[in-house]
Amino acid sequence: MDPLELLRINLLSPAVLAFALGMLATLVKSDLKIPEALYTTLSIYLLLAIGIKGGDALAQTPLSQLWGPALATLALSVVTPLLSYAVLRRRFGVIDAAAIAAHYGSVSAVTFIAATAFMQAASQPVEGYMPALVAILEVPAIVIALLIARRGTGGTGSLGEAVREIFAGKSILLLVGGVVIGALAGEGGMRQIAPVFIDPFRGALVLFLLELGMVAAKRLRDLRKVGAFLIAFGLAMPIVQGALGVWLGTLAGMSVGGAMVLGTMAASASYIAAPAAVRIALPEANPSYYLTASLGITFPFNLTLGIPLYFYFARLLGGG
Amino acid sequence: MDPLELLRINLLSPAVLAFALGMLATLVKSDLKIPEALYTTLSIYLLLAIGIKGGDALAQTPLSQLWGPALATLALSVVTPLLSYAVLRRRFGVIDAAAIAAHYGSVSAVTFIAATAFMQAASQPVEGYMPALVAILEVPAIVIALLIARRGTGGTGSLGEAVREIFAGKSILLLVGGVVIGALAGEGGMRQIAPVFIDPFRGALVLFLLELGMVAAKRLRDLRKVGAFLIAFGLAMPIVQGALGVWLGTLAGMSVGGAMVLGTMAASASYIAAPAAVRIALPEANPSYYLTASLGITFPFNLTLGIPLYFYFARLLGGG
Amino acid sequence: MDPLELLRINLLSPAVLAFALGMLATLVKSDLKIPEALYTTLSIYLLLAIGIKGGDALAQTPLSQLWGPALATLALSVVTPLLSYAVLRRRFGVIDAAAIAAHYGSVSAVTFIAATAFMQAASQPVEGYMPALVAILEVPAIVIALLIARRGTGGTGSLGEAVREIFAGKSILLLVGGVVIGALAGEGGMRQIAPVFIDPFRGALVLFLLELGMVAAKRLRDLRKVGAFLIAFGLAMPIVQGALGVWLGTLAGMSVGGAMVLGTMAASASYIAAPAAVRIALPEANPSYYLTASLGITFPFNLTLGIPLYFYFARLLGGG
Amino acid sequence: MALVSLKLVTIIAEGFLEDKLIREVRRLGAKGYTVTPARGEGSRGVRASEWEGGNIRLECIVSPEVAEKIVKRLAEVYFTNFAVIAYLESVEVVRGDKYT
Amino acid sequence: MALVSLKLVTIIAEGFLEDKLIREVRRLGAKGYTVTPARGEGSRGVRASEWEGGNIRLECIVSPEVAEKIVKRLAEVYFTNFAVIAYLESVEVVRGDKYT
Amino acid sequence: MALVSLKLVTIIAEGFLEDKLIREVRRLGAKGYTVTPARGEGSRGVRASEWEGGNIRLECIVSPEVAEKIVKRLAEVYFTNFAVIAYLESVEVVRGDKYT
Ligand SMILES: Nc1ncnc2c1ncn2[C@@H]1O[C@H](COP(=O)(O)O)[C@@H](O)[C@H]1O
Ligand SMILES: Nc1ncnc2c1ncn2[C@@H]1O[C@H](COP(=O)(O)O)[C@@H](O)[C@H]1O
Ligand SMILES: Nc1ncnc2c1ncn2[C@@H]1O[C@H](COP(=O)(O)O)[C@@H](O)[C@H]1O
Ligand code: NA
Ligand code: NA
Ligand code: NA
Repeated sequence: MDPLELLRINLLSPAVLAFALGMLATLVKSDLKIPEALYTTLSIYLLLAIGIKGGDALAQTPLSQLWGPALATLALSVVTPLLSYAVLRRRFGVIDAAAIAAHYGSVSAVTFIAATAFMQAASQPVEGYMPALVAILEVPAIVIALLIARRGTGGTGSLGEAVREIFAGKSILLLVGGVVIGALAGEGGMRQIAPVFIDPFRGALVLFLLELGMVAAKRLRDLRKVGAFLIAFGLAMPIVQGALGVWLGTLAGMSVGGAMVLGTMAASASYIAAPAAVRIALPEANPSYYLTASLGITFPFNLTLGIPLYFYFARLLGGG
Repeated sequence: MDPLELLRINLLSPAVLAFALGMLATLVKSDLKIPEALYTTLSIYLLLAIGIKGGDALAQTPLSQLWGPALATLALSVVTPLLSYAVLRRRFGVIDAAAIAAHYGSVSAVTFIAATAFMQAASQPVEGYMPALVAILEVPAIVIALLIARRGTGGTGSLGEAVREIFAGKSILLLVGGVVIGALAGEGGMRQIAPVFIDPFRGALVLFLLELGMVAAKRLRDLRKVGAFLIAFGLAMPIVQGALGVWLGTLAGMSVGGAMVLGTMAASASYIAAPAAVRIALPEANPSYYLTASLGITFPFNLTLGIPLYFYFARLLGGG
Repeated sequence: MDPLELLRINLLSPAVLAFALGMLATLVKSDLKIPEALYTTLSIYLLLAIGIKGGDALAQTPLSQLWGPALATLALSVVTPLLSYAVLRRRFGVIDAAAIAAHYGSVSAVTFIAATAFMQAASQPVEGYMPALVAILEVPAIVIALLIARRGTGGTGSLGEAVREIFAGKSILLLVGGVVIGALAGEGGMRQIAPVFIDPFRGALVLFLLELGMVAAKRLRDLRKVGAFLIAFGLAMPIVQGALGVWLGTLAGMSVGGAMVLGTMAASASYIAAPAAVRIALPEANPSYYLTASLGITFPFNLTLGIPLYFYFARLLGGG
Repeated sequence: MALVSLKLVTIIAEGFLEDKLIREVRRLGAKGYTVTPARGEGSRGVRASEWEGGNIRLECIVSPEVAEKIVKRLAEVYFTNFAVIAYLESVEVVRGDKYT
Repeated sequence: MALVSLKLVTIIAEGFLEDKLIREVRRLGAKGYTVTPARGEGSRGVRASEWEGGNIRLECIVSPEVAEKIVKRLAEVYFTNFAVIAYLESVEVVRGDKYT
Repeated sequence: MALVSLKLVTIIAEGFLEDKLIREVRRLGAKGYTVTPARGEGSRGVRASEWEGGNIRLECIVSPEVAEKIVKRLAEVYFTNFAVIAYLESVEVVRGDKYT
């Protein structure tokens, strides 16, 4: 399929359209309100379901195939936050630069799901163990960024607490917990829970993106506050990190689909684990910077243009 | 099938029984409470799912087949509120008459769903594009009724705001948004989201009706307040409007199933879009009139007796 | 399959692992919070779904097969609370002993579901009408226990109100209501609602147990308060009642699977109907006794070790 | 604008007492009430309410006499066996007649 | 620590008025506000809000002048047609400048 | 009935501070607390809490001394970096001993 066709497929997918609908709802001041309980339920569900699918696949993957991609992911989790930090320091103080870097070094689960959904729509196979890589990519970047800030300043927040927060945070807990459940469930167990944790997966994503669209639109109101530099960063950095991710994935011998998804993971910016940790470890950091950049700029960009772009990269390198 | 058999099928359907269970729960003062978040989630889900199903069908319908039914629906949206208003003025002031007329001119999405579920149970095919007609029928009646009230009185509330409210209201937003998503999703997209937006549809209706039953029962407590006239209105007007709808639908060349569903739409009284708009544009109107009539009287009537009746009409006229 | 293999199957089942994950979340002080609305929704859903499945099966069961198991269940509902009460009086006052006995005489719906899921995993058929027995087992034990307390003391709470509370309580209302819906739905109706009330059943259990795990872990903190006697009671009594249930079930001519599930029901301690009723009829009773025993001790025990054990009993007696 | 001084009674209690307490305050003369969901801890520790969706926070604006009656009633019937607390404040309202 | 005495205005209203009321109080000089979900009953009985998720409880800490303005505005525009009540209390805050 | 006058401390803060703040007030002498979910806006505008389910409204009834301590602690540690406000009121309670 030619790039434009892929772009069309992505932009007209139910998930992306739901995201647009959510943005519209906020822009026209609709009385539509997604109950907070639904939002929380969906994020719990999606994280657990990703984990379970990944665990199920992991159980059928020989370790020999894993260490390559795992190393590539670890490399990304070290390089990307440092890269972001270096760039951001040109404009921001240590604290804010580190806070934003933590978000861009980590990963957004929903962007990951959207990428896999897109690969499925483009009928491009993807390694099943990817969710395990999501878990690997999520944590280290945040810790590194916090350490940078700590070195740079005294910092009032507690680092230890923040690290505990990350590992005990719902994001990692559900992801890893799901992997364990999926890995041990076995065929029988999976069959029992598939109607909840496998089949409705992509449909649930649509509802979740409806809500994310509303939140992203609220963020957009802050665009003026955050300034041109951060906007440019939020658009350019994903492309750089995405290319890097695709490249490392290909080096690690992943399929075109796998490299594309790894690239998208690298390009994505966390908005569950990172904000929670940063708020505790770096309370002085300004939330409107990191939330607006990750949710208002980078997330929509990846969801709409980024995903087809990273697929394009992957095919260039992997020759799919 | 003979009418009584159809009545039995309808009264013993899970949806109707769930509604009865909800009423019972309120009457016996059960501690059963449906979380507001669940109620909101279900109404968002049902509106979006109706839209998506409709959009999917719409994408496969030649426009030539559409304009007839669309015109019939528009005609209903103009005639029914005027009719209701004329009748109601015999007892009520301008404001309250217009407020109630707005509800009876508009449409109840859940009654619509119940009608299609019943048609399926009676294995009677229904045009797939009906949800588009729901969107058409919902708005104009409300605007007309508000204009009447505005002409009749100064009116303290803001009309412009109310109209904005209607179009930006979650009901229209999700319905139309869903239609767009469904129309663009294509076969692949639909397959991805079917496990959430197609298959569980009727089951979700059961849960929703459990809640509606509880609300309707609470309304019943106000029956004495609203008086015999409004009760009679709430029972007779649906039959008139239902017959009208079936007749226009048949004229427009719709199938027996389609005419029956259009009739039910005409017979139904709104309880999401209309109350929200009326509360803003006609704050002086007494909610216990319009809510009790639409929710406490007309909704249960349509759900139990109305639906089979309108089907009976449709077969008389359409000779199904 | 040998006992150890069954134990393994049970302990590694998604449901049990999710329960463990929930406990872990509380122990590591995770920020994971299950929205109360989700918890309430799941408990409404599970009770209604149990009922519907049972009603559907009941409609296909000749009465001649029912009265035996029904009598066995009634016997259990009379014997078990008296037994528990007698034992508990050695340490507790009349009020607290009766309060705890009410819980152990009644039944836990979730334990029941877990048992049937396990039977399915062990591919052991179970009578379909079991949910009707759950409804029978739930109520009498509570009433008996309350009567004992009433005889033993004046008691400030209102008994009549408590009994009303039990029958109007959401637990019985949804269970019995579901049975009626399922019994009348017929094949067509069931097919319409199966995607909501049948297929996702076990998956929903996983989410519910995640929450129950968190609650159970909180209860564990009170273990010290409640003392060794109650802990021992919470571990030993289920085994006694479970054996009794399996034995009576076998006598009543139930299959190995049926007897096992009846045993589990007898062994389980209520935590929805009983606490609600006790709180009203015996407000002086200390909740940390009955909640900790039923939720913190007996529920986890049954879920993990009890279920395979009762199956073992059933096969010994029934020679499965 | 004429502001009238009245009493605001705030009752924090286990959720399952909601209907009971509403009946009580209405019976004792409250013309209205407002309930907000709440959670909390006090001297009583564990509570069945953990099961029934936490606590409620029940407010009524009433005349000093009614306020007195309500608190008295609570102290007599509820404080001993249930997780309930209550406190009084003086508030100024418009349309004072509405509440008495 | 310097505690400043200010007015706490509490407004209880039908849920769908939330945005309207927030605009009003901001316009009249409130520097911030807090909303908690609520439900309740008063003299008006049945309310559309039963449909739009109950009532809200809107609090603002403001100067006595602003408080006066807010209550006045409510009395003029809302009390007649909507299910709304409001009451004033005196509260002590730190960083008094933050609110005025 | 003997009514005792005590202080009601109300803290409005970002949701993720809940556990922290509860530990603080308990440590400083509060015998209990009540939390209600809330949302709002103030001088600080955007807040991570938008992500973690809005704000909380934390109430404790305490002795004047403890109230003083709590507000002091908040001013020192929280006001600068977190979206937190607090205010004090005088309330009358039954069973005054319960709170001190
Ligand atoms: N000192 C206090 N301040 C605020 N709320 C309290 C206090 N003590 C108790 N509560 C509330 O009242 C409920 C019942 O308290 P108790 O009866 O002491 O367990 C608790 O769950 C809290 O929500
Ligand atoms: N006396 C009262 N005490 C506390 N809240 C009240 C009182 N009267 C009315 N309310 C609240 O204000 C809302 C509107 O009152 P009303 O306009 O009288 O229907 C009600 O839904 C209650 O939440
Ligand atoms: N003047 C005010 N009145 C009532 N609540 C306020 C006020 N100012 C701030 N708040 C609450 O305190 C939170 C934090 O305020 P701030 O630190 O100013 O952003 C806000 O989200 C509001 O919920
Ligand atoms: Na990243
Ligand atoms: Na109509
Ligand atoms: Na039992």
